[in-house]
Amino acid sequence: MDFLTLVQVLDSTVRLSTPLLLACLAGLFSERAGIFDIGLEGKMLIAAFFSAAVAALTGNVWLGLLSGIASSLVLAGLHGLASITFRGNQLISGVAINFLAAGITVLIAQDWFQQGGRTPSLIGGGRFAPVELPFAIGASEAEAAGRPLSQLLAEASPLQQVYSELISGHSILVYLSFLAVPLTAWVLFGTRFGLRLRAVGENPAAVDTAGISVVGLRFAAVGICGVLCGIAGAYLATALQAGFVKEMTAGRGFIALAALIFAKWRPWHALSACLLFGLLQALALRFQSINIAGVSVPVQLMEALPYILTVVILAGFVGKAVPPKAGGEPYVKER
Amino acid sequence: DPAVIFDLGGKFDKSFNEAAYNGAKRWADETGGTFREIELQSEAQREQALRRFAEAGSNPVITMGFGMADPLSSVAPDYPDTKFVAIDVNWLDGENLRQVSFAEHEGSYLVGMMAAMASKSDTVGFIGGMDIPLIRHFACGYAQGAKAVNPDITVVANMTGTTPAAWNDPVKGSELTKAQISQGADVVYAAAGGTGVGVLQTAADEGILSIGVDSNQNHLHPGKVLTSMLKRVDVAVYEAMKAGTDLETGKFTMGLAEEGVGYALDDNNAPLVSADMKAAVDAAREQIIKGELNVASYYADNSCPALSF
Amino acid sequence: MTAPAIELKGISKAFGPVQANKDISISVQPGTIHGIIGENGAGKSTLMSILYGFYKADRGEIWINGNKTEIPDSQAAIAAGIGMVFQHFKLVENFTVLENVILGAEDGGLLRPSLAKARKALKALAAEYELNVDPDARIDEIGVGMQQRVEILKALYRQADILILDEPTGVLTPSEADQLFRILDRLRSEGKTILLITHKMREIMEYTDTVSVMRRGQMTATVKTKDSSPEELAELMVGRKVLLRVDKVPAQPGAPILEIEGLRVVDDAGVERVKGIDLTVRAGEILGIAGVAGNGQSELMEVLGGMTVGTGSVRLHGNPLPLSGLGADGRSRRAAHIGHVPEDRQSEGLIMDFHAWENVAFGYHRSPEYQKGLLMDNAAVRADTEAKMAKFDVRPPDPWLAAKNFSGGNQQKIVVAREIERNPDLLLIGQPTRGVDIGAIEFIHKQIVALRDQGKAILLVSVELEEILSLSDRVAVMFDGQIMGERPADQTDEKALGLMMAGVAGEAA
Amino acid sequence: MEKMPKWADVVLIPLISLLLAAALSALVILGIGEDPIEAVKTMITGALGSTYGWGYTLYYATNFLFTGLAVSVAYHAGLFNIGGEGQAMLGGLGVALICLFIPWPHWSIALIVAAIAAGLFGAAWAAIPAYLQAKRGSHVVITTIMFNFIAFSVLNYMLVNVLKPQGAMDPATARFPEAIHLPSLHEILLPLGINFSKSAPANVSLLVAIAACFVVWLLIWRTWLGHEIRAFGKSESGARYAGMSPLKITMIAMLISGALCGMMAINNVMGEAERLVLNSTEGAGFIGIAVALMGRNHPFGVFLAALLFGFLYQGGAELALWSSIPRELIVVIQALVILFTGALDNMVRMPLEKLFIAVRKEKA
Ligand SMILES: Nc1ncnc2c1ncn2[C@@H]1O[C@H](COP(=O)(O)OP(=O)(O)OP(=O)(O)O)[C@@H](O)[C@H]1O
Ligand SMILES: Nc1ncnc2c1ncn2[C@@H]1O[C@H](COP(=O)(O)OP(=O)(O)OP(=O)(O)O)[C@@H](O)[C@H]1O
Ligand SMILES: [Mg+2]
Ligand SMILES: [Mg+2]
Repeated sequence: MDFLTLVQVLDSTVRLSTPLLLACLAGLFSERAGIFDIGLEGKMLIAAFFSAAVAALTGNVWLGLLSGIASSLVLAGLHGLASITFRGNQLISGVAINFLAAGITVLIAQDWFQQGGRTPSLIGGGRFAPVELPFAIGASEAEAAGRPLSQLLAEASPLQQVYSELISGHSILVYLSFLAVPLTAWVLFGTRFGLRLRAVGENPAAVDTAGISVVGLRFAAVGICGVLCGIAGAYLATALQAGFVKEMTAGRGFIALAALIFAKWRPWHALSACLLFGLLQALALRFQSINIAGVSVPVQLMEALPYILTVVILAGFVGKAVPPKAGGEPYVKER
Repeated sequence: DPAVIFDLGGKFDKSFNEAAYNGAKRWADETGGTFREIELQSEAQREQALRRFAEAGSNPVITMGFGMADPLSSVAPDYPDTKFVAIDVNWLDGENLRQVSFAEHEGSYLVGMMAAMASKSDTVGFIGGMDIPLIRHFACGYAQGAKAVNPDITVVANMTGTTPAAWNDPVKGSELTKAQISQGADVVYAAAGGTGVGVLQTAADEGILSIGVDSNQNHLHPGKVLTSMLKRVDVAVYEAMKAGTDLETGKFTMGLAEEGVGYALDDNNAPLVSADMKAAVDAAREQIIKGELNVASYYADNSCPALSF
Repeated sequence: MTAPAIELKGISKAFGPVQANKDISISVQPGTIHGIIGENGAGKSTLMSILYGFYKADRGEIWINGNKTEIPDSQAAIAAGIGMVFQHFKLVENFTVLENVILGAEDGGLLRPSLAKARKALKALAAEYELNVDPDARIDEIGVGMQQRVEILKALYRQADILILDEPTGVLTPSEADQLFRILDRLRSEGKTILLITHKMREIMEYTDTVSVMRRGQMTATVKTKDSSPEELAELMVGRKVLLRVDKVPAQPGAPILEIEGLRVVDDAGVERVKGIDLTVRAGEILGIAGVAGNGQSELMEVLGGMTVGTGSVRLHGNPLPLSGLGADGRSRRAAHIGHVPEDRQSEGLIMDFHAWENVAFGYHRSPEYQKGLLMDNAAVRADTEAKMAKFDVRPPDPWLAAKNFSGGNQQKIVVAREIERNPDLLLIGQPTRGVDIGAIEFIHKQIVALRDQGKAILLVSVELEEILSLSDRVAVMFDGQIMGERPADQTDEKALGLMMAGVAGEAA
Repeated sequence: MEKMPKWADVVLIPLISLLLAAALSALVILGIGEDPIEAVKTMITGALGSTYGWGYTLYYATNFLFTGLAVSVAYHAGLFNIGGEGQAMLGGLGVALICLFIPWPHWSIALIVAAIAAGLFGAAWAAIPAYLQAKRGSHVVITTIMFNFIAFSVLNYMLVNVLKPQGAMDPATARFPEAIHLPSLHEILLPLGINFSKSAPANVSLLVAIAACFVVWLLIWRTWLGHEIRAFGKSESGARYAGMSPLKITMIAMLISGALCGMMAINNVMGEAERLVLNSTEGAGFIGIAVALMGRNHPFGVFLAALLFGFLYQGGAELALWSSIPRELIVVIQALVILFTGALDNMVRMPLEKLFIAVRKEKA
């Protein structure tokens, strides 16, 4: 693999990690507050649909993004209602939400667009365009030179290649998702809200007796989770792709969950885990089979690797993954 | 009434199934007739759909894609009075079967020529859907066409996957397109069903040309799609419906001569297709029809003279 | 007379069908320590939780310092100057002391300034009340005594004038308890009001100014401590004259049944809970083990009952009992004729959702007499259950009732009947009468003595000194995982045992 | 004192939840501009109006019986097996290997061996999550989710690279030999003078599934092992006190659960498709969750719930065929059933409990 190819694989890694990262941070907020969420997938999916649908109807991607977030928030609210208000089983609620999203998106898409559960392709302002950073070689330079962009890049210096391919030219949501990592770390460990949120995931009774509303905190966490999942879904449909197709999340919500466990519920580790899983995806997408030391690794193994790694982590062979103590348990005062 | 069973990609895949849908719709519009239809959601549904339509008296029952071959082989004998049309299948036995296949390599040859003529980088790409002989058949014709124009041209070929999901994975289509662009390709041909949507989209975004497949996809990105390799599934479906119960059974191959395959030229891509290009392609078409030019078929010995997989 | 610091009027609270508090009224003067006693389940904790806003009363009023105050949540209680140390601490285990102290009492949205301010305040409080703790230690790294200090500091940091302590000494060593009471004394002298829930008559008599007695959700009396006596309070508590004497003839100890040498138990967290114990229990005697809760008695019973693993040597009838690996489980112990009444009947001795008859088979469910071919002979189990229920006067005698729907005393009778009726050679019995009413206590004690008189060995663990003294033939005291000393029951008294329980070696006592 | 009579818990609450789910589903249908009454009619005639419809309804019900029982056995042990999908996929692989590579003289022998193989493969797929749960405390829900994905990759690899016949296009095995064709309900009922539809896929596996119901019922409520499984599921500390091995019970319960999921393959792979295709499970592993929840984890309840979902599935397929309502409607209904009977259980329960307590107070 030459250097430029490597840069391009990493570039693709960044693109593919972004939805994982957003969903992973979403899960982090929820689970740190003691609400397990296997419904990340469903929230992403519904957001992908509504963002694409509204962007297609209005031609405005920002309206699409808002609708995606709103729809994801509705499902998050449902999860909150089931698992916080009615103290239901959080896992079952998550399963239900995934099914609900899988069904309702196609149902509505078919009703609105009659395109077999798709939205129309997004054009122009209906999509998040790549952001060209200053001094990067991009489409405009190629046009000016009258030569293909790939040639210009191939001739550029390695530094310029990294800058133009890897760093520049992503959609605004990519940069946003990477910024979300330090922001999450700061919120969790530097603010009052974060302290309380972590506390409610460890011992809700301590929070309750300190005079803080457990229900309020948990709903806030679930809400943040909804917003982040909403952005993740919108990214899929309006930035990575140009429209919604059914089941387009394709298990990314579960990979994000796996990354969350892999990261042991810590923001910076979540970034590394998502980049790793994104890299695996990028490799699996780009190469049908990969030769490592003369052994050809089937692509199926590449695809399964995030899940296998997560099981290994869960098994505690690489340090134990201890979830927030109160996670998964509804807070019940009265037996 | 006739019935159509669309394959997993769904009838609005802008490609293979949509072509069938257009054919059926044309028949319905012209005759005022009605037809039944279903879009398959899973493998397991294939047989149920076949039986349900046959039991309900639909005739003929038109099926899309090679995936229906196996269910057809077990269902068709149970309903001897029903005629079944199998598109993209030509290896079954059965009295009541009409098997229609296409000479995709011939059409692909033509668009391969156009790709080579349009390429400035002397590199063209091919992105297939599921890695099966049928798609290799496409790729092989394409590579032969490209090499006929420019023997030194590089043809980069990738397949999206090995399962039916490969027909519907625009994200992967998009990533593969980016990879091919980085390898220098400036024209990519997508023979990948719904995945092709991602290929064409990315090609348009990145400022290179693309080639659509099955249906005329030129309109998806006007001025960015060089042409589309037409596979006249719509004609096959339309004719089957028009013949109705009098449908002739047997095996049929639709090639350039039968206008079963071809390339698309319309307002959307007219500025991209130069007169030279058109002349060269049309000449090759004539030669193929007359038998003066032989495009090697991948099926002949499961290998391709112009491309290795 | 000043306005009472706390006045509750007609407080009622029901949990579903259970009426935990019924029309309770009480008034507490400022600058006093007010004790509250009552049997298990009498409703003490519920009442205090209502005062602290943790539960909401169904009816009733709360007056603080002469003002009617609504306390819908703990925030309101804190604002009214109330602090509470719960029976089960409410601390975040993987937070530091400092973080626990500021939780809910932060200034502003950012943590850093809050922490700095709390650090200073904590230093001042520590100096003022001798409440030293390391502000940067994590809760799961400090002992329970320290954790309790953190709870008190939390209340003081929030400037509480009224401090509620729910059974604060249950988990403390006597010296830690003494320290606590010194702190409470100091707080009282500064005019703070303290509500103290405890089961220990000594603490009531020594430290409180006034005391209230609760029974079955109702307040039966409030008296000045110095005008009352332990006997009177006990009678108020259970509703009739208490007679805690067990009729028994002197023991006739025979051959050793259980011999323990160098027994050690390490818990899941890696802490050594039993640190090399030697004990012998003979046929026809009851060996009582006294000690403050948490000194390794539970682990001792668990390892003997096959619930946890240990090292060392344990012999039954001279044959070694495996302490880990194969044969170190409850089933093998039962097969070796060891009966075990666990300390916690609700989470161990019974499956609360099972019918009574299933619970009678529980643990013996693989006995041949309960099997019929490949299946269980449920009819036989039910017949057996009816017999046992009749003999032990379990009420209601309905084998189909779920265990959770029996009262505590009747639940215990089911467990005791199951274990004693099999005539074990050795009976392990933990806290046999915890939360059990007087009538049932007498009955259970009689059964234990009868088993002894059949020449069986009994190992009894109880935190109730009275029970230990009246039931045992010999008493051993456990402290910090070790045996501090052994005494014949008729040659010792509560005072001597109490010293050993505080860690003063047997010889000195 | 119970807060509520048992019948309210077992019958009333699921019924109300189901009604709520149905009402919401009707709203959804209205929302996409269709007529719910017409839809219900189509579903009922399509699923129950002919022996053909019954044949499909019972075929799907058979799948759900296996997975529903599987989920409920694990549930009794306090384990939430969400990996039924993967276990069923592996079961399919087991069946395919048995049917393809060994020539069987008669279907009955093949069925027995295939069922055993399917059970073993499914159990094996549940074994690692079970072991990790018991030994290392890794949450079985997460590991079984991961194992679903891994199973898909395994199956994908096997079908594409190993089992696909030479020259075939789709990733599927060859057809199983005619000799091991399982008798369909048509063939079974014909001697009894009942002319059941010939083309519906319900087959002898249905009887196996019903037998499995009975065996599971015996196991859970009539054997000491069932006693241990239920005790462990209610209280782990209690089980430890009684000398039950948490490792052993976790393993056994999950192995039984995995085996039941795996055994589904005799129905969908051996009985229906007669070859192994990708995604042959069609989500039955997940539906097992809904079936077990609806059926209150009792085999008889599971039986009724499996029938209900069989009806929904077949009715949904008919809807997709004869109306413009997409089949995804069924996914939505399924989601709503899981939501109301599972996650929002308390929404129905809490007010009901209050009602019963109030009524009781009134009487007293
Ligand atoms: N959260 C709850 N939900 C339901 N019932 C409860 C709850 N808390 C207490 N109860 C019931 O209310 C009654 C009073 O309980 P409470 O905890 O107040 O007793 P207590 O006097 O503090 O007992 P102990 O001495 O054992 O601490 C008991 O019957 C108990 O089972
Ligand atoms: N947490 C609870 N949940 C449900 N019911 C309970 C609960 N606690 C107590 N009860 C019910 O309340 C009744 C009284 O229980 P409680 O334990 O207070 O009895 P008690 O009067 O103390 O009897 P005993 O002296 O035998 O312990 C019992 O019949 C029991 O069914
Ligand atoms: Mg209490
Ligand atoms: Mg009681």
